[in-house]
Amino acid sequence: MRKILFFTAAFCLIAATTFGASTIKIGLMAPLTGPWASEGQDMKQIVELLAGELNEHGGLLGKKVEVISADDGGDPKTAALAAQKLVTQDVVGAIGTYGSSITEASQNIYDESKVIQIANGSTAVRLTAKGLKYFFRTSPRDDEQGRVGVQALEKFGYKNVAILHDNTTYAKGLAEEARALLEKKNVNIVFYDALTPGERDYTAILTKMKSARPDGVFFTGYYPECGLLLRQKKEMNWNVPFLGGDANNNPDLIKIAGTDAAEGFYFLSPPVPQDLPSREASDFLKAYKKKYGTTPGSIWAVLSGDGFRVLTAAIKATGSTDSDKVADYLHNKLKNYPGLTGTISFDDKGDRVGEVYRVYRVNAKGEFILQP
Amino acid sequence: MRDHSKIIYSTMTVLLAMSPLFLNKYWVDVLNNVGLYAILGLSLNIIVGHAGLFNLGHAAFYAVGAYTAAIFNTRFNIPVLWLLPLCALSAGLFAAIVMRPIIHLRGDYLCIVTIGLGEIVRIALINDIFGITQGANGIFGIDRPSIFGISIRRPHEFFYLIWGFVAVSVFFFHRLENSRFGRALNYLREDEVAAEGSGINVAHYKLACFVIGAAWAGMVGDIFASKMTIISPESFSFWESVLLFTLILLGGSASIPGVILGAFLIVGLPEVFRGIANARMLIFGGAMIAMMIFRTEGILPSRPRRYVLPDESSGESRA
Amino acid sequence: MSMLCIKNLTKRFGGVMAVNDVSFEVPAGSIMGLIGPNGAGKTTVFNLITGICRPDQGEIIFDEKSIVNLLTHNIISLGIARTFQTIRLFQNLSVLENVLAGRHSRMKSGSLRAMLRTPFQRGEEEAAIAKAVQTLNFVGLRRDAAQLAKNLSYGNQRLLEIARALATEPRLLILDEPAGGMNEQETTNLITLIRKIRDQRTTILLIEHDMSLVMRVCENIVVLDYGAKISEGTAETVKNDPLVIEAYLGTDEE
Amino acid sequence: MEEFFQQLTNGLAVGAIYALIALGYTMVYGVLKLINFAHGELFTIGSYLGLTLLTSLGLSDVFGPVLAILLLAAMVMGLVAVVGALLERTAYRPLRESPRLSAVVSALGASIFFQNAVMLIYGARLRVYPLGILPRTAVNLFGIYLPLVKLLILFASVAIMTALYLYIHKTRIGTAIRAAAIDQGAARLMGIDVDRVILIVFLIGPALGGAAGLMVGLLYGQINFTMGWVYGLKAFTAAILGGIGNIPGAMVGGILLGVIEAMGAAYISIAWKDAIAFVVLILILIVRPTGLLGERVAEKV
Repeated sequence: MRKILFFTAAFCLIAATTFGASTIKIGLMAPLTGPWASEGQDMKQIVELLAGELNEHGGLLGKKVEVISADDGGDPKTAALAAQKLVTQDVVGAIGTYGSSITEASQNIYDESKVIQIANGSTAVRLTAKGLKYFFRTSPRDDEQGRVGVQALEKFGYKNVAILHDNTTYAKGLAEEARALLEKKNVNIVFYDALTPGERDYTAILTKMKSARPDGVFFTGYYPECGLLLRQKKEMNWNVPFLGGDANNNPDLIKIAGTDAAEGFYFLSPPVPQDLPSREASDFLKAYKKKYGTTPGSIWAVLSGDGFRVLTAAIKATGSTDSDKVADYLHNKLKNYPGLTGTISFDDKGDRVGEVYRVYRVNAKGEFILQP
Repeated sequence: MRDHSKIIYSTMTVLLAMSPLFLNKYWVDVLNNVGLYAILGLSLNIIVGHAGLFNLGHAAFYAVGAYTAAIFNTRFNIPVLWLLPLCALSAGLFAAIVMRPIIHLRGDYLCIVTIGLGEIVRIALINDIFGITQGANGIFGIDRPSIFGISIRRPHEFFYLIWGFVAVSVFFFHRLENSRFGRALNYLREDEVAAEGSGINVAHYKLACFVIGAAWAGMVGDIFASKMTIISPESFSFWESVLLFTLILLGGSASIPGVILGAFLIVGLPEVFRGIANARMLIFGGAMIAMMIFRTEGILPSRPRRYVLPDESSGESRA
Repeated sequence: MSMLCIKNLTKRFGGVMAVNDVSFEVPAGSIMGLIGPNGAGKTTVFNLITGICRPDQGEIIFDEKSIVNLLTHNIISLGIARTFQTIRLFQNLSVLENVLAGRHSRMKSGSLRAMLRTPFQRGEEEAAIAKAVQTLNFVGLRRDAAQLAKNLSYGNQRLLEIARALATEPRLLILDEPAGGMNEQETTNLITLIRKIRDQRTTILLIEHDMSLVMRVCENIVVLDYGAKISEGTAETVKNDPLVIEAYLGTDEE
Repeated sequence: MEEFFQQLTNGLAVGAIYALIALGYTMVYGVLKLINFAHGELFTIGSYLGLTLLTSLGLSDVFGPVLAILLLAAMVMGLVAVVGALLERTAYRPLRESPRLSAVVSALGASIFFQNAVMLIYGARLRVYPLGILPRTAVNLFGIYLPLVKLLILFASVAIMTALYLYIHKTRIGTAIRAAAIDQGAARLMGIDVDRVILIVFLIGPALGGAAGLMVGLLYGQINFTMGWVYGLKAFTAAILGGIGNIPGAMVGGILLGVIEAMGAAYISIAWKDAIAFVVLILILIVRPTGLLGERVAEKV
C-alpha cells in the first residue's frame, strides 16, 4: 500500500512539473460524493462547461484552462485534504465549496499557500470576518438573507411566526438571525425548533407546529424537506403560509410537493439565471441545456460558475496568475461584473456587494415568479 | 520468519520517517490522516480486537476529546498540547460513566447501544448542549499546537507530531497487550463464562478497555482539533465509527501492524481512487467485501504471543 | 472441619425445581463425589457454588464464610476453582496462556503498570509464567505449552481445564465430569492426578458419570435425583441404597 | 388530547414502515446471527425500482390504480428478493464459517457498494414519484386527521406481517426456518437443508424491505440514494428494541419506535427526537438486556 502511495505521489510530482507550465490550472473543490453529491456534481458540470467555452475562445493568456476537481465529500476532513491536493497541484485559484463548515476547514490551507479561494455555497458570516486576503465568495451572507426574510414576513403582516430549521450550520444561522430580528420588532415567535433532515415523515412536527397557531412559518432548511412539509401540510388540510430560505430554490421542490401543495409558497433567493435579462445568463442556460439536457439543479452550483468567471476575468485583466495581483483586482477593481446571477463586486473582506436577495412565489402552475 | 518481518517493519519505519523529504504537502497530509486513523484504530483495537466487543460508536469518545480541547483552548487559551491529559481524562470519564450501566449487554445489543451513544453525542453537539459546543457551526479558531515555542502548522510539521504520537501509541499498546491486562481481554473475548470462572472480573475489564480506548481517542481528538482549527459535529458521524471499525478488521484484528496497515487502506484507497471521482466509493465498498472474503482474518492477522519459558533441559524455550 | 457447607440449597428454573433443598458438607482434604442421573441438578449445584447463578434459598458456606452473594471471580479468588462439563477453554490461545488465565486472580498488575512495565510487573509476570509451567508439568502438558488449546486432544483439553483451575491455587477444586470423553488409560491417569492434587491439601468435589471412577476415588458421595438429595455416604453405603438403585435403573441405562 | 391521538397515528404510520424493514433484519439475524447492514440499501433499491417500473411500464393506465399497485409491489418484491439472494451468495456465503465481525465488515462494504451503485445509476439528485397514483383523501375522525393512504399502508404492512407470522409458524418451511434459527447444526442433523433456509430468508427479508421502499416512495413521493442509511439504522434499532431474531419483536419494536419518535417530538423536543429514541432504547436494554420480546438466553454452562 505504501509503495502504491509513494509511487502515485512521485508520479504526481513528475506530472505536475512536466505539464505544469502549459496550462492555467483552476481548482474546483466540490462534494462529488456524500450527502451533497447532487450539488457537487452540478458544480463540476457547470465549471467544466464554462472552462470548455473559454478554451474554445482561445483560453486564457494564450494558454488552455484546466479544471482540476477534488472531492470534498461534504466533510471537513476530506475537504482539508482536497484543498491540500489542489494546492500542491499549483492551481491559481480554487472554486468552492458547498457548506460553510466544509469551506472553513479549507480556508487556512489556501490562505497559507496564497491561493485564491472563491466559495459558492458558504453563507456563514464568520468566513469573511477573519481578514483572509485571498478568500472571496459569490454567495450572499446569512445576515443579509435574514434581513430580507424578516422584511418579507413584516410585509405579510404576521404577528405570530413559527421558525423551523434543520440544525445545519446554514439553516440554523439563518433561523437565529431571523429570530433575533423578529424579536426586536415585537413579533411573537410561537414555535422554534429543528427537524432532522433526510427523513420522510414530518407529520409529527407539523402537528406540533399547528397547535402553536402561527400566522406564518419561516422554514430555513433545504428543499427536500420543504417539499415534504408542504405536501404533508396540504394533506393535513392546514393552510398556513410558508416562507422558505434560499436553499429552497430548486425545481425539485415542486415535484416533491406537487403543484397544488406548493402554490403560494414564498422563498428567498438570489435571482436564478432564468430570471435575469442579461445575455450572459441566457447564453449560459442555453449552453447548459444543450450539453447536459436539463437546467442546473440549484442556484448554489450556478454561483460556482460565477466564481469561475470572476476568477478568469481577473486573470485576464491583470494578465497575471499572481495571487496578490488577482486578489487586489477582485477586491478593488472588479466592479459590477456581469455574472450569471447578476452583477458582481467584492468588498474588502471578499463578500459580494449589493442586494442579492429577492422574494419568489410559486404560482398555480408551479413556476417560480419573482416578486416585485 | 520473525527476523524477516523485523527487517520489513524497520525498513517501512525508516521509509515512512523520511517520506516528508520527498513527498509533497498533499501526500504528507494524507499520511497525517493515516496517522490519526492509525492511533484511533489502535485505541479501538483494544475494545474490538482484543476484548471482542462490538463498538460502533467510537467517534463519540473521539468527539468528547476534540470538544474538550476546543472548548478549553478557545475559552481559556490553554495550549492544545497541555490539554492532552485533560482530553484523555474527559473522554475516559465519559466512557466510564455511560458504559457502566450497559457494559453487560451482549454482542449485537452492545453494538446498537454504542451506535446510539454515538448518535446521542452527535445530536447533543448539534443542539449546542450546555451552550458550549456552538451547534452545527462547530468551534473555530482553535490554536495550532506548539512545541518549545515552535508553532506547528504545515503538513510536514504535523507529520512528525502525529507519527511521533503513533510511535508512542504503538509502544504503549504493545506493552499493554502483552500483559496480564491484555490477556484478560483475550480471555473474555474467547469465552466470558470461562474467563469469569478463572477469576477474571469480566465486567471490570470490559469497562476498563472502553475507558482506555476512549481516553486514547480523546487525545487524538485534541490533535485533530488543533490540526483542523475548526471542529464541527459532522466530523464525528456514525460513518466515522464505521470506518474505524472497518479498518481494524481489514488490517487484522488485535494486530498492531494490521491496524496501521488498515489505516493506510481506509484513508489511502479512497485517495488513490480519487481519479475515478464519482465511483470511488463504489469501488471502495466492493474492495471491502473482497478483502474480507479473501483475507477473513485481515491482511496482517494477529500472531500468538511469545513467552520465554524456564526449562529444565535447555534453559529457555519459546511458547 | 468442613471446607464447604451447603444448607437447604434451592433453585428453580421457571417451574422446574433444579435443586431442591439440598444440604451436604465437604470435609477439608477429602474427595467428594456428587452423582445422580442426567438432569438431577448436579451442574446447577456447581453453578450455584461458583456464583454463576444465584440460589433462591439456602446457604453456601466456604471456609466459614457465606459466599452466596459474591460474584464468580470473587469466589475464585477466595479459593474455589472449577472446570466445565462442556470444555470451555480459550480455544484460540496457547496452552500456556490458558493456564495463565488461572494465575490472573493471584496477580496485581493493571493497565498502568503494564504500559510502564515496572520492575514489579516484570517480576510478577516471570513468576506467573514459572508457576504456570510448573502447573503444566504437574498435569503433564509441559511439552504442549506453545500449542493452541484447540489443537489438543480431548483428554488433554480436560487436563488443561484442570491445570487452569489449579493455577488459581484453590483450596477447593470442583471438577465437572473430568473423565468425560477419556479412554481407560487416561481415566486411570486422571485418578492418579486427582489423588495427587488432594495430597497437596486441596479439597475436591467432583461430578462424574463414570461410576468406577467415583467409586475408586471418592471418600464420600452425595446422590441427587430430580434436584433433591436422596442418599449420602461412602461408596459402599450409596451403592447399596435402594433409592439410588431405583433412581438409576428407573431413568438411566447405567 | 386531540393532538395526542393525532401524534399517536403519526407515529403508528411511521412505525409500520420501520417494522416492515426491521423484519428483514430480524429474519436474517435469526438464522445467520448476522446484522445485514446492507438491508437499508435493499430498501432504497426497492423504492428506485418501483419508480423505474412505475414510470416506464405505465401500469396504472392499463390495469387501474389498485391492480397496478399490487402488480408493482409484486414485481418490486421479486426483484429486490433476487438482489438479496445475490448479495447472500457473493458477500455472505463465503464468510459463513468466519469470525462474525468479518461478515459485518462485508455487510458494511455491501452497503457502501449498493448506495454508490444507486447513485451512479440514478444520479445523485433526489427522485420523485409521480403524483396522483394514490388517492389523497383524508378521513376526519373526531378531529383526528387520518389520510386514507396512511391507513392503507398501515393495513398493508400489518397484513404482510401477519402473513409472515403465519408462514413462519404454520408451514413446514417456516418450521425449518425456526429450527435453523435455534441451532443450525442440529437443524442440519434433522435433515433440514440449511442453505435453502438461508436462501429463503434472504428472499423474504429483502422482499419486505423492497416493499417498504415502494411504500415510502408512494407515500412520501421523494426518494434519494442515501435514505436507506437513515431508515436502515432506524429499523435496526427497532429490531433490537423488540429483541432481534424475534419476528413479533420486530413488529412491536418498529411500531413502538415510531410512536416514541412522534411523542418525543411532540412533548419534548423535535431536534432531540432521535436522541430521545436512543435513550429510550438504552433504558429498555438496561432493564431487559435482550429487548422487549427477546428471550433471555440462559447460557448452558
